[in-house]
Amino acid sequence: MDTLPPPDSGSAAVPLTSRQLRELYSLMVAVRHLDSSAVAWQRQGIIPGYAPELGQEAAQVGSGYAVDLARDFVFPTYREMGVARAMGVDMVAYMATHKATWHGGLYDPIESRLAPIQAVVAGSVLHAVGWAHGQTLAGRDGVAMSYFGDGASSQGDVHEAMNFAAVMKAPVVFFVQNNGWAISVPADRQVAGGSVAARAGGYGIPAIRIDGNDVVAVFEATRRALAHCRAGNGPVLVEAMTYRRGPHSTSDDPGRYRSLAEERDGAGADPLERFRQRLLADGTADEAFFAAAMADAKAEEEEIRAGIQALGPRPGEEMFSLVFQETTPVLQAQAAIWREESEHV
Amino acid sequence: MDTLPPPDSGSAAVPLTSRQLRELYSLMVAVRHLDSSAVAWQRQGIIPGYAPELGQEAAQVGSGYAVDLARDFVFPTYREMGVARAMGVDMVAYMATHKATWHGGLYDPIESRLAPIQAVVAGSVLHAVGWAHGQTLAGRDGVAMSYFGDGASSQGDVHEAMNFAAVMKAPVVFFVQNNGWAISVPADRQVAGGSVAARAGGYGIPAIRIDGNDVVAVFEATRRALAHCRAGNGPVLVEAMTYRRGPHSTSDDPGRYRSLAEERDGAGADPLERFRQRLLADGTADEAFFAAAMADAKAEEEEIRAGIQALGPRPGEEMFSLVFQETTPVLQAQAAIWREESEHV
Amino acid sequence: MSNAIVESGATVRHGAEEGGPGENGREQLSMQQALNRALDEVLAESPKTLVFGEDCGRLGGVFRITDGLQAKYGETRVFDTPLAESGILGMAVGLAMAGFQPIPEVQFDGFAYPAINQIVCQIGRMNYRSRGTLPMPITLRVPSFGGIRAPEHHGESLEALFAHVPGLKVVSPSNPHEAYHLLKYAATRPDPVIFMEPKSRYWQKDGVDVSHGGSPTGAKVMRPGRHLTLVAWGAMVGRCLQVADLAAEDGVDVEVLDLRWLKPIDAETLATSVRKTRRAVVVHEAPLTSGLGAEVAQLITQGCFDTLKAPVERVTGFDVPYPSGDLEDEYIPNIDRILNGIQRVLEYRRG
Amino acid sequence: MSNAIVESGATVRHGAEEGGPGENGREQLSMQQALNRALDEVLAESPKTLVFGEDCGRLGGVFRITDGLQAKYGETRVFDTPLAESGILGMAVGLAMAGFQPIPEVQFDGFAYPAINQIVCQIGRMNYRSRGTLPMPITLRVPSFGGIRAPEHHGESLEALFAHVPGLKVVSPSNPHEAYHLLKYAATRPDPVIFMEPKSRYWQKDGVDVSHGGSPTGAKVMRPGRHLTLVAWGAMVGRCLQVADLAAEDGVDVEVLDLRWLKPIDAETLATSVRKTRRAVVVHEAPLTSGLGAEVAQLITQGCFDTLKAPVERVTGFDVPYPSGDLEDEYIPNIDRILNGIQRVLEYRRG
Ligand SMILES: Cc1ncc(C[n+]2csc(CCOP(=O)(O)OP(=O)(O)O)c2C)c(N)n1
Ligand SMILES: Cc1ncc(C[n+]2csc(CCOP(=O)(O)OP(=O)(O)O)c2C)c(N)n1
Ligand SMILES: [Mg+2]
Ligand SMILES: [Mg+2]
Repeated sequence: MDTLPPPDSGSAAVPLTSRQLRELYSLMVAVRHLDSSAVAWQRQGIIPGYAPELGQEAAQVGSGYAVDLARDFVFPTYREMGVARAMGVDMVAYMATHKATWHGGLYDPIESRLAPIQAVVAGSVLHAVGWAHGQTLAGRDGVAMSYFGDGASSQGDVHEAMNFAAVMKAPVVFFVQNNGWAISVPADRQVAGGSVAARAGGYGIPAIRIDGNDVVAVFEATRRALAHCRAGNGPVLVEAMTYRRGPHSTSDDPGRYRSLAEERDGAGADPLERFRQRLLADGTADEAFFAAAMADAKAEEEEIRAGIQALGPRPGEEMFSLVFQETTPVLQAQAAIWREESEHV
Repeated sequence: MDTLPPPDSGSAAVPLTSRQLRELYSLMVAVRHLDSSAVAWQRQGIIPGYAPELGQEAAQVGSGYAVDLARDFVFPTYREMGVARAMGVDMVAYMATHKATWHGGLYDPIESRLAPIQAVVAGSVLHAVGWAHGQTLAGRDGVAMSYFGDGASSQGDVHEAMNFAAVMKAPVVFFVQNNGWAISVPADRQVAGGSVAARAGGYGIPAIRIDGNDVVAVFEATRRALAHCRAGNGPVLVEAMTYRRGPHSTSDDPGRYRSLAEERDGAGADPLERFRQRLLADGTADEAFFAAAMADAKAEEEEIRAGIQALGPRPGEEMFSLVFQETTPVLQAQAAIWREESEHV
Repeated sequence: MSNAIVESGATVRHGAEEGGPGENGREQLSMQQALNRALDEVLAESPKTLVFGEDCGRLGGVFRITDGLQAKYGETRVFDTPLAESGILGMAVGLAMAGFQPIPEVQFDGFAYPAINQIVCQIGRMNYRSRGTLPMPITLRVPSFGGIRAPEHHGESLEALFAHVPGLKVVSPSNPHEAYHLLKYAATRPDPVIFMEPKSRYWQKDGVDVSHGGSPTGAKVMRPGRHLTLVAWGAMVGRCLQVADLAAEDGVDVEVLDLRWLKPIDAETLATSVRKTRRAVVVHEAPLTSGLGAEVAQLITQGCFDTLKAPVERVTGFDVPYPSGDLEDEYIPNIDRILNGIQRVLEYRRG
Repeated sequence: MSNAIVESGATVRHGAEEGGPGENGREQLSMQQALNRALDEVLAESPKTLVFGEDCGRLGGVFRITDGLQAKYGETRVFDTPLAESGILGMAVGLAMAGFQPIPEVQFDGFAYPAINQIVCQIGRMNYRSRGTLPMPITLRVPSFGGIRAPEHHGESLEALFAHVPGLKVVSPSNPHEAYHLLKYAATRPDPVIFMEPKSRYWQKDGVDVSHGGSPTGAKVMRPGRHLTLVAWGAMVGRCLQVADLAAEDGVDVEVLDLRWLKPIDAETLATSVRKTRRAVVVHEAPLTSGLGAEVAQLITQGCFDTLKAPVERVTGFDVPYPSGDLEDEYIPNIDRILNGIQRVLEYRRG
C-alpha cells in the first residue's frame, strides 16, 4: 500500500551511497549488540528491566537515520533504542531510564531532538501533532516523527492525533512499527481491518505500508514521508511491518502465548542477516568490514555498560527541584522535611 | 458511498407500504411541531433550555422507525428527540430532561429500549459496543444503534468503539448524523477527509453514506444496516448527511458563525416539505391527511406541554436514594443531615 | 494582609489599607469581560501565547470569554480545534515543547475528564521527566462549578482532583478583579496552571482595578472578622460574604477568606486567620468525601490545633452526582446550610 | 471489633475472638493466588460475570491474576481486549446494561487515567441517571501503588481521585486473606467497585481462611494498641504492622487499623480507635496534598476532637511525580518516616 504521492524534489529519491549503506549496517550491528547486551545486563542485575527491540533494527535504524537533526523532532515510545542510537543520542543517558535512574532518560531532549522516553502507550502521538503545528505557526520546516506500535493504534489519542494533524495539515510522520504483538495480543486481534496504514485514508492522510525488515526500504519511505511533510503537504503515515522477536520486556514470557514455530514463521528472515547478505552480494561490504563493525559494536557496548554501571542514583533533592520551573512554598517545605528525615534512613 | 453488501434476506428490501409512508410523515410532523414548540416553551420559561433538531426529522424518524423494539437498543445523544418519538417513548418523560427535572430523562430505558439521554459527546458509543457484544455472548439477535454527530466523530472513544466492534464483530449500527456543524465549527474543519463513513473502511467496517433528508432512504439504509448486524456480520456505519437548521441550543446564536445565505445553501430543501411533495405526487397522501396529521401533532404537543407544566421537581431524597443499588452509611448520614437542614430552606 | 481587598457580597467596599487600589482606578466589569480583557492583553504582550479549544475562535467561546480575539489576533493565534479534549491538551503539550505558551480551554468542567490522562501524565510531568528542559507553560481554562441549571456534566467541581496532581498549580478567581489579575499572572507563568472559572459569576459586574492587582499568590482575606473564619473559593466566596453580612446581624463577626490558589494552598494565611478567630468552616460545591475541604480543614487543624475551639466544619455538596437544575439548590451549599455550619461550630462544646 | 483479624507483619497471629477463623481453615496463599482463586470462584458461581482487559486472557495477565481462567471458562467469559482503557471501561458499561457483571482490569494504575471519563461520568452515574434501572455491577481491578521499581506510570495511587467520585465504591486489600474475601464480595455487588490491588504484595504468602472471611465491610483493627492509632491501606498496612512491632520495643503500643474501604470510609471504627488511643497517624503512598489522608484525618478530628491529644499526623508521598526506581524508597513512606510521625504526635505539646 502506497498512497503517498511520489517525491517531487530530487533529494528525496537519491539512492544511498555505499558509505551510507555501510553506516546503516554498522548502526544495526551496534543496536543489535547493545540490545541483546541490555537483556544480559538485566539478568546480571545491572539494570532492573529492559524492553528489547530484537528484530526491529531495520525499522528503527532505517527511520531514525532519515531524521534531520537540525530541524526534526522525534517522539519515541519505550522501545526506540535503535532510533535513539541512529540519531546519535548519548546511550548511557538513554539507558539510564532502564537502570531506573530517571524516568524518561538523562539525555537532553532539546539537544538530541528526541523527546523523553514515553511509557504511556500512545501518550506522545498528540505531542507530535502539537509540536508539528508549532513549526507551521513559527514558519519553520521541521517535521515531527511520532513512533508507536500496533497495540498503540487502538488508543483514542491516535485517532484524535490523526484527525487534528489532517485538519491542521501539521507536518507529522506517524511511524507505526507493526511488530505483530502488543504484549500477548497478536495484531490480528488488535487492529481491525488488518492494517494501521488503511486507517489513514479515512482522514485523507497518505500512507505507505512497507517491509519494515528492509532497512533501505524503511529509510527511503521515511525520507519520502519527511519530504512530503516538509513541503507543507500535511501528515503522512508509515507502517513498517516487522516482528518483535524477543519478549515484550525482560519480565515477559512469550512461551505463554506463542509457540516457537509461530515465532519462527512470523519473524521471517532476520533483518540484520538480510542486509548483510545484500551488502555482500552487491559488493558494498566484505567480511572484514562486518568483523570491524562487530568489534566496534562490542567496544561501544562495553563503554556504555561501564557508563551505566558507574551511574549513581540521582540526588533525592531532584524529586522536588525538578517538579516546577518556579517551585512553591509547600514543595520547599516538603523538601526540607525530606532532607531532615532522610538522614535517618 | 455504499460498501454494505446488499441484503440477502428479502425482508430488508421490501418497500414501505402506503400506511407506513403516511406514518413516517405523521411522525415527522409530530416531531417538527414538538421541536419548534419546545423552543417556544424555552422562550416562555416553561423549560430552561433545549437542543432543537430542526432539519434532522428525516434522519431521526427514518432511523428510529427501523428499530425493532423487541430486540434492539438505542443509544442517543441530547438531540435525538425525533428518534425517541419514532420509538414511541413517553414524551413527557423524555422532555423532563430539558425541564431540568432529571438528567437523562424520566422514561424507563429498559422498557423503551432507549438509553438515558447522554450529554457527553461520544459518551455512549462504547456502551453500544458493550451492549452489542453482550447480545453475542447471550446468543440473542438484538442490535445496538449508536447515534452521534460529526463533531463527536473526533473523539477518541468513537475510534476505540469502531475498533472494538470490528475486532469482536459486535452487532452495532454507528448512526452518524452529519448535520454540518458542531456548535460553531463546520464539518469541513472537524472531519478530516470529509466523511465519517470513509473512516469505517480502515476498520473493515462496511459503511453507507446517505441523503439524511430523505426519510425513506434513511429508513431503508438503517433497515439494511440492522439486518446486516442481526445476521452476525459485525458492525455497520451509516452516515446521514443532513443539516442543523436551527441553533445548537436555545442559548446559541448561529448568527455569530454563519450567515443566513450559508444557512440557506447548506440546509437545502426542507426534509418535511420534500416528503410531503413526494407523498402528494405519488398519491400516497392528500391535503386532508396532512391537515389531520398537523392537527394530531398540535393536540399531541398540547398534551405533552400540559404534562411538562404539571411536572413538579423530583423529591430531593432521590439525590441520595438513586446513587447506588446498595446505599452506604455515609450517604444515609448525609441524607439525614439534608432532611434536617432542608426544612430551613 | 497588606494586599487584602475587603469585599462584601457583590458590592466592593474599599478598606483604607496601604497600597489598596484607589476608587478611581476601578472599572465595573463582569468576570467575562475581565477574563476577555486579560486574554487580550496577554495575547498582545506575548507573541508566543495561543488561545484554542472548541468554539473558541469564530464564536468566541460558548461563554464569550474569547470573544473578538480571533478577529484581532488572527486564526493562527486564536483557533477552533476539532471536538476532542484529549486532543486539545495533548496538542498543547506539543506546542509547549515547541516553545509556545498555550492557553487552551475545555468547554465545561465535565469535559476535562477525557483529557485527564494528558493533564496528569503529560502536562503535570513533562518538566520533571525532561529534567526541566521541556517546561509546560500551559494555562488550562476550565469553566467550573454549578449554579446555572445546566445539563448533566456542566456543573462539576474538579479542584480536589487537580490539586492532588503533582506538577500542576490550581487557581480559581472569585470576582472580576481576581479574574483579571489571576489570569494574567497564570498565563505568564512557566508552569502549568489549571484556571477554574466560576461560570455562575461570569455575568456579574464588579470593580476591577487593572493597575493594582495586589499580590497574585496566596489566599486573601475578603472580609476581616473576629469570631469565625469562612474559607471558600470560586462562586462560594460571594455566598460566604452574604452569609457574613447576615451573621453580623446576629452579632457574629465572620472573617471570609478567599483561598484563591487551590494548589499550592496558603496554609499560613489560613493559620493566621484561624489563630485569631479560633473557629473555621470551609465551604465548597464539590462532594464532601475526599474533597479539598478535607485538606483545608486538616491544614487548619495542624496549624491551629492548640487554639481551635471546635473541629473545622465542612459545608459542601453531597456525595452524589451533581443533580439536575431542579435539585441544584438542594445540592450546592446555600446560605442556610452555611449558617447552620457556623452555628454548629459556635455551639460546639467539648465532651 | 468482633470480626477483627489480629495480624502483625507478614505472620498472622490469631486472637481468640468469637467467630475468628480456626487454624485449620487457613491456607498459605500469595495475594496473586488468592485473587486468582476468588475470580475463579466468582466465574464459576455466576454465569453473568466476565473477566477482560489487556492480556487478561491467553497470557493470564501481566501479574498472572487471571492465570488459567480463559482455559477454564472459555474465550467468551475471559478475554483479551484491544489496547484502549476507555474502550475497556466503556464496553463494561454496555455489558452491564445488557445484564452482565463485568470484572475488567486496567493493567496498571497509571493506565486508569485514559478511562477516567468513562469511570467518572458513566460508571459512577448510570445507576443514578437511569433512576436505578441500569445498575453498574462493575468491579474494576487496578494493580496499584508503588514499590516494585517499575517504569513511569506503573506506581500510582489513585484512591483520592476515586474516593471523591459520586457513585463509586473503593476498596483495597492489604493481605491475601483480605484480597480473597474482598474481591469475592466486591464482584458480587450490584454497584461499581474500584478494587485497588497492592502490586508490591502480590507475591507474599500469608494465611487465608477461605471459609471465614469476617465482615466484608468497614475498617479492621489489625493490631490492637493503646497509645496511638496508625491508619493505612493496601501495602502500607504491612509496613505499619512492622512499625508497630518496632515501636513496641520502645514501649509504645500502637494500634494498626486497615481502612480497607476507601469509600465509604468507616468513620465509626476510626473514632472508636482514636477515642481510645487519643492519637493518630495516617500513612499513604499518594502525594500529601488533597490525598485521602486529609479525609481520614478530618474524620478522626471530627469524631474525636475533644479527646485528641495532638493533630492527626500524615506520613505520605510527597507532592511530586512518582519517581524512578532509584528514588522510590525516598518517596514511599518508610519505617523511619512513620516512626518520626509517631514521635511527633507523641511529643506534641499544646501552646
Ligand atoms: C495507556 C497504556 N496502557 C497500557 C500500557 C501497558 N503496556 C505497555 S506496552 C503495551 C503493549 C504495547 O504494544 P504496541 O503498541 O504494539 O508496542 P510494542 O510493545 O509492540 O512495541 C502495554 C499494554 C501502557 N504502557 N500504557
Ligand atoms: C466531551 C464533550 N465535550 C464537549 C461538549 C460540549 N458540546 C456539546 S454539543 C457539542 C457539539 C457536538 O457536535 P456534534 O457531535 O456534531 O453533534 P450536534 O450538536 O451537531 O448534534 C459540544 C462541543 C460535550 N457535551 N461533551
Ligand atoms: Mg507491537
Ligand atoms: Mg453536528
